[in-house]
Amino acid sequence: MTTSEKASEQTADQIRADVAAEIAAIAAKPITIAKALNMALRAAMEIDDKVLVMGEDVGTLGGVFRITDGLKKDFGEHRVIDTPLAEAGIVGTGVGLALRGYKPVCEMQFDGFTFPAFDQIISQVAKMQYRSQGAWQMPMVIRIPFGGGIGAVEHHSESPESLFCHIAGLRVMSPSTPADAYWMLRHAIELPDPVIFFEPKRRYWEKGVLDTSVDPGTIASSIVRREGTDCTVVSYGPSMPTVMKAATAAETEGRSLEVIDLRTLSPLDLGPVLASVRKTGHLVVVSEAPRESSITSEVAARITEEAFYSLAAPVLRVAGFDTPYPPSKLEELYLPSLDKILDTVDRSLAY
Amino acid sequence: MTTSEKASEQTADQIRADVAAEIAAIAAKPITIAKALNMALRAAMEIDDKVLVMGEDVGTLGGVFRITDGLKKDFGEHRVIDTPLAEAGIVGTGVGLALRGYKPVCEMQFDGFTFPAFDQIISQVAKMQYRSQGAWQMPMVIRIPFGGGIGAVEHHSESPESLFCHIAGLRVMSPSTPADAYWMLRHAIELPDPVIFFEPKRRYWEKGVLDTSVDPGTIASSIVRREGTDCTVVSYGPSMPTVMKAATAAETEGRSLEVIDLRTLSPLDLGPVLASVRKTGHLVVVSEAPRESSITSEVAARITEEAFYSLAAPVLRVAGFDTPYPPSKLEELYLPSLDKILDTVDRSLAY
Amino acid sequence: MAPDRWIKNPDADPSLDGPGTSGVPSAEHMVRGLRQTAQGEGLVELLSPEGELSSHPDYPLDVTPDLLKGLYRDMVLVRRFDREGNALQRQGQLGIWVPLLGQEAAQVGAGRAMKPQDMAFPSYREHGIAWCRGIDPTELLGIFRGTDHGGWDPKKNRFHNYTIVIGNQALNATGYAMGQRFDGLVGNNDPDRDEATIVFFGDGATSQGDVHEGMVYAASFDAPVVFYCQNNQWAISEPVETQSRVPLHQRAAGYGFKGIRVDGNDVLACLAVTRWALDECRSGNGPVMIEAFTYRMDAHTTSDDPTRYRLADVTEAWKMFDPIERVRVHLTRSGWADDDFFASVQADADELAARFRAHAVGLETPPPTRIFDHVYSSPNPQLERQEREFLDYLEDFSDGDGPDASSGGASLAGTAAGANAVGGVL
Amino acid sequence: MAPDRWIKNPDADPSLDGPGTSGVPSAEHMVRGLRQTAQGEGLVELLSPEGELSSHPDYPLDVTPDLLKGLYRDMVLVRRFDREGNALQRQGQLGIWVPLLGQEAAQVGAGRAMKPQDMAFPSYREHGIAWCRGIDPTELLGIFRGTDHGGWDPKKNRFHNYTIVIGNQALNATGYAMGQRFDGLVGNNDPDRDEATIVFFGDGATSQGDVHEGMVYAASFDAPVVFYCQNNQWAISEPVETQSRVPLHQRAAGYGFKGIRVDGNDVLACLAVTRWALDECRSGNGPVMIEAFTYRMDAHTTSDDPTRYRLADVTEAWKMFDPIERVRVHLTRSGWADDDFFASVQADADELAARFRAHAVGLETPPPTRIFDHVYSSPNPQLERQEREFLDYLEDFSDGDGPDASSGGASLAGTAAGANAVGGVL
Ligand SMILES: Cc1ncc(C[n+]2csc(CCOP(=O)(O)OP(=O)(O)O)c2C)c(N)n1
Ligand SMILES: Cc1ncc(C[n+]2csc(CCOP(=O)(O)OP(=O)(O)O)c2C)c(N)n1
Ligand SMILES: [Mg+2]
Ligand SMILES: [Mg+2]
Repeated sequence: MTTSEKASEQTADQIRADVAAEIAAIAAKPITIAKALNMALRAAMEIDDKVLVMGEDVGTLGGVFRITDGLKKDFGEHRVIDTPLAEAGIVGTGVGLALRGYKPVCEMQFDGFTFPAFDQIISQVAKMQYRSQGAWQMPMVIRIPFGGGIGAVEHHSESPESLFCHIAGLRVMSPSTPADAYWMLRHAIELPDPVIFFEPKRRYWEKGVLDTSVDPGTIASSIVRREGTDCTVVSYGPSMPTVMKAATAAETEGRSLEVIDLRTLSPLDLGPVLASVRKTGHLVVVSEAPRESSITSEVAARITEEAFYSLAAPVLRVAGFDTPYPPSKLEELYLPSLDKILDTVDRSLAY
Repeated sequence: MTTSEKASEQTADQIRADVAAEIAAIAAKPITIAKALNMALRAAMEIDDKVLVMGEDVGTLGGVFRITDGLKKDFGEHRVIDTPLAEAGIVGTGVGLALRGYKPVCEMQFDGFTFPAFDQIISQVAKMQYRSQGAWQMPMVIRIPFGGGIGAVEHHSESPESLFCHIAGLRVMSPSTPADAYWMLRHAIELPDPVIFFEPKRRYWEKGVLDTSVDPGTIASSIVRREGTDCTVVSYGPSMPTVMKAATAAETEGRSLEVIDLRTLSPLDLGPVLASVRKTGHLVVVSEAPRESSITSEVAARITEEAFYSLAAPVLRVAGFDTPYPPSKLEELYLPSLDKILDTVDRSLAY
Repeated sequence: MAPDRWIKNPDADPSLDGPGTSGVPSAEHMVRGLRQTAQGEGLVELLSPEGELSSHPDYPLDVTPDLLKGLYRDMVLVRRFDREGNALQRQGQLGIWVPLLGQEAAQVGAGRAMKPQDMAFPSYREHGIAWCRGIDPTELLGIFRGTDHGGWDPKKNRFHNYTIVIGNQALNATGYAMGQRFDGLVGNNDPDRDEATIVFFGDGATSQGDVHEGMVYAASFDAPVVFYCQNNQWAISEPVETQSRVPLHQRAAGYGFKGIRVDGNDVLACLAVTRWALDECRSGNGPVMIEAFTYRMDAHTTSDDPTRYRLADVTEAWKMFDPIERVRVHLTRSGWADDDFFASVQADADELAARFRAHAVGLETPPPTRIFDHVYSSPNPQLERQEREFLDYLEDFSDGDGPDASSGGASLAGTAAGANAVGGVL
Repeated sequence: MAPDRWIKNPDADPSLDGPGTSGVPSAEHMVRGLRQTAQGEGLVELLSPEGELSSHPDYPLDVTPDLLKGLYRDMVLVRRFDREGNALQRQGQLGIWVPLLGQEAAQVGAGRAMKPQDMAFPSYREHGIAWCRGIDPTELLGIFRGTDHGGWDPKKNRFHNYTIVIGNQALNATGYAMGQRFDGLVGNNDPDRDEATIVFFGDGATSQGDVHEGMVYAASFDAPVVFYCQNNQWAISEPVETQSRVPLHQRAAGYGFKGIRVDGNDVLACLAVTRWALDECRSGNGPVMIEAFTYRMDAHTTSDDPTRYRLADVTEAWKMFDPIERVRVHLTRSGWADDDFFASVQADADELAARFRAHAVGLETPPPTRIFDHVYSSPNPQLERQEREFLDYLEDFSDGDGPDASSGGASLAGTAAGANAVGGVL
């Protein structure tokens, strides 16, 4: 290590300490998911000046959801980049920046506007490491605010995560709490692999406390959110609060639900789900995404394969219908709801 | 009906009769899947002059697989259109032509080159009927030669069908025999819905006899290809011949496999699969596509849900690994093979 | 040494490039952006901001009192219901509204240039084109109230559904225009029967691959399509210079067709140039690109807060170029219209606004079955089963309070404000 | 009335448009296509097809005997191993080969214009660029034999992996160039340290949205990237006029940067123009587009049959413009090289070809574990399990004959020929 490297090492340590102090300072009071994401970006940019933020309206405006608020002001327009209006361009130039040693964090403005970038994601982002046998890495994060329930027009409420779960080479994550939002995004940015980071836009303003004692090794693994004995309910992202409420409601009816948050949707970490199902014998999977050929199909198929003799009932799903996302006045009927979940748990227990 | 309409009706009848005669004439001798597809396009174009063929190199060259061979010569460059090299363009202008009353049959040159068109397919092709509450229809076929086993370079051997199965509004089909290739493509062109038509490129040169007594109502439904009692094996497209051979091999070992060809991958027609599983109690699903969040997950999840008490073993899958498609010298290891299928059947029966 | 002409910002302040750039663009930054796109070859103009009429050798127009009065009425009515849309959203009656304020001339000029047999492909802001195509403004409301993804018959009026995914419609329109040509309805020297297509998109959209591919295909197939770009200087918060160093109409030459830049706040110029372009297309000389140089006077949508990214004084400055005012001035000064005329237009506008409001408020949520309608052209068992099971499930609750349909349960109340705030981001 | 300049084919034979068009383009059709793209602003040329040297005021080049002899050697060696690639495929040693025949000057000129610190993004035909970047030709073989998706270290030589999805690399290169600028390695007046990027693509690729977006981004961010389009007149079976009405370099002006058209069969012109363009980029005046006007003398790939779509006599005619011959003529006529030189180059070429062949034949199939390597940067349980189960499964057969790995079983034999025939379609 040269002296200059050592010096910058020290500075990096100093920055890391500052960031930790910052977090500790606000860790006491609850913050929103939106704020947590903003803080995570800020911390990552402070620690590593190769981290860039790029996308439509992420600079001066701070993003249509204000997730990048204030970053351009503090880090400048070469690190917080308002791009031309073209998503293939955002991801495709992001790939080039990653090859150059940067760590781009790309924002797709909405779920439904990710598809122009799909080719670059499948053909370059996902396959670059494999193609080059690791000569290139692809330290890139693509942030996608996803899901419905915000009363928006078409294309603004979709849940396309299953499409990305099908693509080898991508990691797909979705946080459901402010603490996870913060630490998972930090983790995603540090990973040398590309991460498609699905943010539950409907939950941007829900609050929680930042947990500072986090193990980076497991931050993106599946986690038991609530212990229970009668039926396991697995979900992720925007449906998690609904599931948690269903579990509370079920308790008053004398049913004990074990709730698991997947956090990483691909590659799946089904260990905790298997353990739980071996205990409860019942599994319900909850997601807004359409049902066919989806992440919920995969969880159902895998758990059935691996815990066949433990299951007292088939894995049941509460999922979006196999229709396009409906006009928003109908969306509450479309989305997983407390009653749909309880109803499905009942069906499972009735087997 | 005006007289001129009646006259053209008669002409249409005449053309239909001619086409039927043509088919009958060659129905006796076996033809390849490639030839069957070519004949289907030709017949559709003869019967309905709104049918167009468009794509890269489909005109003068007749397509890189020669599926459109001779069509430009006979129908002219306004009906067999060599497009600029841009897949979003092929599908996006295809949408416009469909709105104008045409029935475009778009060719994607290879599976891996479909993704530039993904946005148009998801955002326009799949949703146009829903968005307009049926004011528009979307009578469009997108032909995609898919799957591996041809010793090709990257992007030429992929099986992306699961991605399309996840998108509501699309019909997804894949034929496995020359007769199906012919009749299913005819059917797909006649449907007012968009059809993603996956052609098993590795099987283009396999031969079979054209069945002329076909019921258009069921041509795209799942079909039992071989009856059996011990275990059900479900597949489609390029894996079907392998599965059929496995069934023959299994017979010599005293195992009776029932084989079902899905033909339509979305929306799924699982009736025959359910009936079969209720009989055999065992199900193996075979596909080249990667496993995660895929069509094989869906079949496994649905059948388990609907035939839970009939299953003596979990639904097992023979599928692609969750990796990018490997260099071609390794592909025979990657693809479902006779032995992999037999091995998996054994595992199922051992439960 | 490179000639200056392709150097961006030759006089750029290098400090603007550094990491210290302030989050808000400076006034000079804005003005430089404007100047850069405003300069270059002159705008086609027939009616100056001061209300002076002129003529243009390439784009002749017979300006009669009736014509100008009609255009005036169109613009006033369109602006009126547009403003009502904003108000309805503020009052919680719409989830979002996409204002066109400032773009009335660009839209009415283009809309009135179309013949009945022509086809229009809008993006999402083209309420003025809808008006000219004979779509009743109330038909636009379903999308913005969340009761519908469409709302009008796109075939009857030859006005396609709104397209929200930026750029998609450029390809769809080109394909449609190819169909007009394949139908033999181009180049017959029959202006009453020959057809053309016009597609609308913004300055931001020009960056999308789809718009490029639309132009490539249109050129390759001689498609009779007019690419009508309303350069309103902004793509949400991004100034047009983020998308291009040079005026946007110059793109056309790269594909081998004509690009024209017109004063988008001059309804006569927009009418004359668009009519010319559509006629070129219908006689087989398409495609053509038009850049209507205008300004987005309001927020991007009702969910947007432009104070975060642009200076009010620039917007103020643009008021001097108001598209309606210059027509009013000319009508008054020339004596072509009197107070009665202006009063009656105002009365019509108010009546329209009232009808628009009443319709919005009365729009009802469709039945749950609508979720399952028209996914395919015919029913299929998989979806029928999902629908049946869902209706059964709803039925189960019909005796009691109904199901708790809220996907967020009680706590959503706390976030409703937040959710509303973004409900409409487009 | 529309000025003629943007009318396509003013003298087109209308009968060509009708449904009766013959499947094979006529000679006139071909020639018209050529003329159309060949006309327009003149090609930059420094060495005529007859071997005459000239100079160009904008693109100075110090042409020394050593320079020209070096370029000659490059071209001869590149052509030699390219031909060997074809032969190896014919003999079943490669699944496919993508010939560059005819494009040696376009590639060697551009490749030799690069400085060590510059970065190249090839498509799939750039074996000549690979050569100039110091990639050993044998490293290219894995892709074509099916043992690898890559094969060389893209970082070491600053030569990115081949990109097969048409157009993707235009965006990746632009992003890389943005990085060069963000790194502060542009515009320091330090030609030995300042960097630039060059991206290669074909005439067909210009239609793809990604190439457009690459140009939009490059212009917006002043990225130091040279868009180097080898217009070899064909995208598989489609003539360049399917992609564009006008010469391709004209696209650049629409984005506000410079586009230059160079004789792609003139290695000196390609060198001089590319060097100029790279220097423009490294000094902060990028991007620049270059259209190298050349001709694909061989099939698209070894799987292609050009007799189906183009006339041999056009290809014959292009032989007069051979990129190597004109250099040989000049070297001979000027006395810069003698027979010994030519003989030694030939000997080097034959030696290279032999080594190339030996390497190809010796390339072994990687172990099954390769299927699972480098999907992610670190192992994960899901994939490890799939790998373990698969290796166990293989193990089970290791005593006997091994598993029947054939996915098609016995009957595949019958189709092997067919499968081979397409094995390589690119
Ligand atoms: C593919 C896609 N990306 C992003 C968006 C989000 N979005 C909606 S409008 C808009 C800006 C459009 O700007 P412009 O094209 O200039 O049209 P204007 O809104 O100014 O009329 C953006 C980024 C979208 N609708 N589609
Ligand atoms: C997105 C995509 N579509 C289609 C193909 C199949 N394909 C391979 S090369 C080619 C033609 C390319 O032509 P051009 O850009 O002129 O390059 P050239 O091959 O002439 O060097 C096509 C269509 C592809 N590789 N990628
Ligand atoms: Mg705009
Ligand atoms: Mg080419």
